[in-house]
Amino acid sequence: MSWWLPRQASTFGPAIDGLFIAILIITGIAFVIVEVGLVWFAIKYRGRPGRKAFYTHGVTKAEVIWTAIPAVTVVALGLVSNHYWVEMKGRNSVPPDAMPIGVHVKQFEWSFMHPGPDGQLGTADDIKLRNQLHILLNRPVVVHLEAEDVIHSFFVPEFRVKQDAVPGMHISAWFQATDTGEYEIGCAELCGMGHYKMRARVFVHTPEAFQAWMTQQATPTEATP
Amino acid sequence: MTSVAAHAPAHGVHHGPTSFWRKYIFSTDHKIIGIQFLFVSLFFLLVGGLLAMQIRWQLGFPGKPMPGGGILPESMTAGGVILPEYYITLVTMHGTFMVFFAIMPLLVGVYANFLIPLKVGAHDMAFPRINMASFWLALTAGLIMFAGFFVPEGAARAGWTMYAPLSARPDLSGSNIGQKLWCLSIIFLGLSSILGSLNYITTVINNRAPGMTWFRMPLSVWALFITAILGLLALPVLSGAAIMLLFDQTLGTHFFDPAAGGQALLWQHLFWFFGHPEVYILILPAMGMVSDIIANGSRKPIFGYHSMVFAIVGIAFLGWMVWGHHMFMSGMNPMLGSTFMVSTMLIAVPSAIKVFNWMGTMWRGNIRFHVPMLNAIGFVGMFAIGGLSGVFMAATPVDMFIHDTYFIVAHLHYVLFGGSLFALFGAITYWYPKMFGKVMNERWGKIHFWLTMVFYNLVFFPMHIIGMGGQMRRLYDPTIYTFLKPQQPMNEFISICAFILFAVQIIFALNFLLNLKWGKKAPQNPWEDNGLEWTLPNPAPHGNWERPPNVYRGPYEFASPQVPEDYLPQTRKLPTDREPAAAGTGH
Amino acid sequence: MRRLGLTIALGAALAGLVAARAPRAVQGGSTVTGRIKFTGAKPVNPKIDMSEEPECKKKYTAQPSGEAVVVNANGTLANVFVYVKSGLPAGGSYPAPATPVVIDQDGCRYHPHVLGIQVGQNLEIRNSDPVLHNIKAKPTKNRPFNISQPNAGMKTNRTFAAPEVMVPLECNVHGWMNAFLGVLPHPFFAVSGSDGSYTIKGLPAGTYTIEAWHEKYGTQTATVTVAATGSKTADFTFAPK
Amino acid sequence: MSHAAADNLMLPSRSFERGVDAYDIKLGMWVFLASEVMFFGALIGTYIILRFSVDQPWAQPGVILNVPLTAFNTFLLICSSVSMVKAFAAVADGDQKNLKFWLFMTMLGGAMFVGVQVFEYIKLLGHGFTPSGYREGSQLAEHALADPLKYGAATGGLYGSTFFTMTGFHGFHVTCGVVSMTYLFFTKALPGKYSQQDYRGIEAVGLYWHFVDLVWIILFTIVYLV
Repeated sequence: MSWWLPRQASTFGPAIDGLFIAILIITGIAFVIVEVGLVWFAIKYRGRPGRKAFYTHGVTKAEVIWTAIPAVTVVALGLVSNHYWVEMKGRNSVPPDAMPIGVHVKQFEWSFMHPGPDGQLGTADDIKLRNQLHILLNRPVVVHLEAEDVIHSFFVPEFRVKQDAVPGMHISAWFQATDTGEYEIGCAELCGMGHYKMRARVFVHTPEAFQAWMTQQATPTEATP
Repeated sequence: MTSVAAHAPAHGVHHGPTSFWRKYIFSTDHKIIGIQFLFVSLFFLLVGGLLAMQIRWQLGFPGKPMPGGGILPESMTAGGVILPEYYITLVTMHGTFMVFFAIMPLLVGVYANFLIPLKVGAHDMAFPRINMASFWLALTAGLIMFAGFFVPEGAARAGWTMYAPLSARPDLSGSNIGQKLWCLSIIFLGLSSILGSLNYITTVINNRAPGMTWFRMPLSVWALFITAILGLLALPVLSGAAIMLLFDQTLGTHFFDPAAGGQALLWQHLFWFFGHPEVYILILPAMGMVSDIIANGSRKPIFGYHSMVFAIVGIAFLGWMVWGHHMFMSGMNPMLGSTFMVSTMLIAVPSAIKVFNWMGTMWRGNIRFHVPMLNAIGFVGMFAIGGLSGVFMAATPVDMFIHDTYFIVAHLHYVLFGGSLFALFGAITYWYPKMFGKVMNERWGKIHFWLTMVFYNLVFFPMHIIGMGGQMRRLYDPTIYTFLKPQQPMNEFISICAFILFAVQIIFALNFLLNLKWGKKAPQNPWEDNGLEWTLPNPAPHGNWERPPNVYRGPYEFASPQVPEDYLPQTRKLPTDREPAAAGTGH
Repeated sequence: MRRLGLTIALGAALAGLVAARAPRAVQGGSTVTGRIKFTGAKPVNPKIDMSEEPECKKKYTAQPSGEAVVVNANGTLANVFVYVKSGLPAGGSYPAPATPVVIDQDGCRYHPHVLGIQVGQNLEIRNSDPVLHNIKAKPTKNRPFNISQPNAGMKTNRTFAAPEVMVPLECNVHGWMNAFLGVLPHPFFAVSGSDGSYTIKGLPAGTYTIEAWHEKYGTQTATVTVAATGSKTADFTFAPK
Repeated sequence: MSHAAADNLMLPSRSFERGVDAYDIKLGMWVFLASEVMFFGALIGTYIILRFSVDQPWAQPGVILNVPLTAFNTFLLICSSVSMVKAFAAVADGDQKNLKFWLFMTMLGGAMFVGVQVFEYIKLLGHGFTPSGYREGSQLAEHALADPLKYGAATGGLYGSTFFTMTGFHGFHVTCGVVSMTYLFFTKALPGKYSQQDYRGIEAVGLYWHFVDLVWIILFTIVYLV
C-alpha cells in the first residue's frame, strides 16, 4: 500500500503537495519540539523527595517568543496558501479555453455531459455518459456541477480536486490533467445510503485517442433518444 | 420570596437529612447534579463506543457478518451484515452521542457543575432549581436521541452535521421519525445547555468567595466560564437551526429546500456558526482542568497564568470567526475562504501558547506521576498532534485534497479523544475522591493509561495515512474504489486495534465502578492541592461551606518559598496576608 | 370499539391461517381473460449504459434497453396491469396469501417489471447482483420506504397496508431501474405477459369495471358481466399518443 | 434602583466577591437574554439571508398581511411595556395597589396581543397563507397566479416559512411572559409579597418583557413593513 499521497496527475498536484510537505515540515518540527520536550521534561524533572520545584510564574520573554514564532509562521502559511487558493478556486481562476463539462449528479449517479465535436455544451451533439468522464490531456477542464437532490462532492484524488455540488447552486471547478490514464471519481460528501457507491471514472486521453473516442460515440448504435 | 429573606443569613447551614429522592434523584445540590451528569454521560459514552465498534467492524471487514450482528433487526443488518443505511446511522449517531451526549456533558455538565461552586467558594449554583432542570432536560434529550434506534427505519441518517437537504427529506435519507427525533433532542439539549450556562456564568460572576478575584480563579474555572459563554451564545443558534429543520420535515416549510428558494448552504452556515464554538466547548474545559492537574503534578505554579487566561479568551473570541473553514469546498464565495483561512490560522497561536506554557510549567518542576498527571501529559502530547494536523486543513489548497477524508477523522479524534477524553480520564481520577470520598486504584489507572495511549495511537495515527491516500469519510465499503483497495490491510489493522482499545476501557470502567464501594477512603487533600474544594470533607456536604472561605492567593502557589511545604492552599492565611475586602464590613 | 377491533384482527388472523392452508383462497367462479393489443409505431426503448456496472453488464449478450414499452413479437403489449377496479360485492374479504410476491434485482433490472400484490401480502425483495441496489418505494397511500441491499443473495420483506395502483419502485444507484407495484385488497389482478394475454380467475358473478394500466400509455377501462362460472373476454388496445 | 437600602437581596451578596452590581436573578436574566438575542438572531438572520438572496420578487408589504391590525397589536404591546414600567415604578415606591393594577394591565396587554395574533393566524390560514406557502386552490394562490409580482408567487414558500417561524416563536415568548407574570401576580403581587426592599421577580420579568417588546418592534418592521 501507499504510505504517501496518491500520484499527481493534474497541474494542482505540485502546488498542493508542495504546500502539504511544507506544512508537514513545519508542523513536524513543532511536533518534535513538543513531544521530545514533554518526554525530556518528564524524565529530567521527575519528582524526587526532599526537592522543591523552581518557583516561577513565567518568563515573559519566552512567552513572547513562542507567541511570535507561531504567529509569524501561520500568517506566512496563510499568505502562501491564499496565493494558490486564488489560482485554483478564485472566481476568475477558470482558464478561458477550458473544456466545459456539464455534471448532473443525483442519488447515486453521476451524469457527465461532454461537448460534442462542436466543442459547445447545450447543443444536439452533446455526449451524455453515466459515471464516465472523458477529457483531454493538458487541456483545462471546467466542470459545471449541478446536484439534483442532495449535496454531493466531486473528488478526483490524483487531480487533487474537490468541489461540492449543492442543489440550487451552480458551482464550477476546473483542473488540468497532466497524465493520461484512468482515474476514479468519488463522492466526498455524505449523500445517503448509496454514498459509497458513487464511483465514477475519468479517462484522460491524448488528442488522437480523444478524437477516436468521440468518433466512436458519434456512431448511431450508441445514440440515445 | 420573603422566606428567602428570612433564610438568607442561614444559607450556608447544612441541610438536614432528606429523602433518597430529594437527595440523589431530584437533587438541587450542584455536586449531586454533576454526579448524575457523570453517570448519564458515561453511559452515552459507552453507547457511542459501541457504535464506533460496529463502524470499525464494517470498515475493517466490509460485507462480512458482524459477530452478534444477527440479534439486530432486519432494518439494520441482513444475516449479520451491516446494511449501508445502518452504517450511515452508525456514523451519524456515533458523532451525535459522542459530541452532544458524552464529551460535552462530561466536560460541561459534570465539571462545570461540580467544580465551579467548589472552586470559587460558592454554596451552590446561583439557581439550583434551574440547574436541576438543566440536568433533566439533558437526560430527556439523550433519551429522545436514544429512542431513535427503536423507531421504524431507525435513527437519523444524515451525518452528525445533518447537512440539508439530505436531513430535511425523509425520501432521500430513508429515515423519517429518526430525523425528527434528532431535531427534537437537539432542541431539548440546547435548552438544557442554555440553562446550565446561565447558571455557570452567574455563579462565577457573582458568587465568588471573598478574595477570589478574577485573576485568582483556577484556570479550570476560567475555561469553564468562557465555555459557558460560548455555550450560551452558540446553542441557541443550533436550536434555532434544528427548529427550522424540524419545521421543514413536519410543517412543510422551505428553509433548506432549494426547490422552493430555500438554501442548502444556510444550514451549514448556521450549523458551523454553532459548530465551531462547539469545538472549543469540547476542548476548553479539558485545557482548563489539565492546567490545574499539570501545575499540581509539577508542584510548580502554572507558567504564564495571565497569558493562559488570555489564550482561553482569545480562542473563544476567534472561535466565532472561523466557522467557514468547515465549508471551504462547499461552494461558498472563495473570498470568504481566504478570510476564514487567515482567522483559522490565527487560532493556532493561542493553542500554541497553551501547549508551550504547559511545557513551561513542567520545566524545572518536581513532577509527581500520579494517574491524573499522566493523563494530562498525554493530553498535551495528543492535543499537540491534533492541533498541528489542523494546520493542514486550514491551508485551503491542501484542504481541497484532504477535506472530508480520513485525515479529518484522524484530526478530530486526536482533539476529541486524545485531547478531551484523556483530560477526562485525568479529571475523573483527580476529583473522584471529592465526588465519592474514595480513591481510584493507582496501579490499574496507570495500566489503563499506558494501554490506552498505545492503542489509541495505533488506531488513530494510521487514519492520517489512509486519509492521505484519499479515503473519503463515511464510506460504507471503501474497497469499491480501486485506489483504496491497497489500503484495506491498514483499515483492518485499525479495526483490530480499535477493538482492543475498547476492551482496555473496561479496566477504567471497573476501576471507576468497583472503587465506588470498595475503594480506599480518600484523605482530605489526596493530591496536596491548593484549591478551595480540598478544604472540605470528602464528599462535601450540601451547601459546601458554613460560610464561604476567605481567599488569599491564586490557586497555583506550589513550591512557594514562603512555606516549607511545596503547596500553599488558597485559603491559608499567612501573617503577611490582608483580609479580602469583601470579607469585611462590606461595600 | 376496542373489542370489535380485536375480534376483527383475530378473525383476520384466523382467516389468514385458513388461507395459508388452502392452496388458493378463491376457487371456482368465473374467469376474465383478454389480450392487450398494440397499434401504431413501435417506440424504441432507450439503451441502458451498463458499462460502469460490469457485474450486471456481463449478464447480457446484447446491450440491454429499458422496459417502458415492451411490445411482444405478436404485436401485443406486455407489462400491462389489469385488475378489477370496482364491482366486487361489498363486505367480501380476501385474506392475503401466505406465499410472498417476489421481485428480483437481477442484471440491474427488476424482474418482474410490473407486478401485483395483495394488501398485507409479503413482498420479498431479492438481490441477485453482487452490487448495491436500493429500493425506494414512492407510494402516496402507503408508508414509503427506502432500503438497500449491498450484497448478492440478500432478501428483505415488506408489506403494504392500503390498496394503491400503482406504487412506483426505483433504484437510485441505477437510474434506469424502476418497477411498478399494484396493491389491491383482492386477488383479482394480472399482468400481461410475453404473449400479451392476461387471466383473472375466480370472480363471483357480477358486473365489474376492469382497468388496464400501462406505465406510459395510462389506463383504459372495460365493463364485464360474468356469471357464477364461465369465462368472458375483455381486450384492450393501446396506441402511442 | 435604590442602593440606600443596602439590602443584600437587591445586591450581590455582601459576603462574596463582587462581580457586577446586579443581584443573581437580574444578572441571570441578562445572561439569558443574551442567548435569546442569539436565538432570534438566527431566525431573523435566516429571514434576511433567504429574502435578500432570492432572485424572485417578494410579496409586497401589506398585500398578504393585515398591517393595520398588526400595527394596533404593536401599539398594544408597546403599551404593555409602558404599563410594565409603571408596575416596576410602583413597587420601587412601595405602592402595592398600583403594582397590582399595572401588572394586571401588562398581563392583559400581553394576553390581548397573543389573542390578536391567534386571530391573525386563523385569518391568514383561512386565506391560504400557510408555513409551506400559498395553499393550492386557495383564494390567495389564485391572486398570486393573477399577479405574481405583487404577491411574490415564487417566494410564497419562503415567506410562509419565515413569517410563521419568526412570529410564532415571538408569540410563544409573549405567552411565556404572560404565564410567568400571571404566576407572579397570583403568588407574589396579590399576597403583597413584593416590597420596596425586594422586587426582584418584577424587575427580571420586566427585563424579559421589554426584550420581547423590542424583538417585536424589529419583527414588525422587517416582516410587515418592508
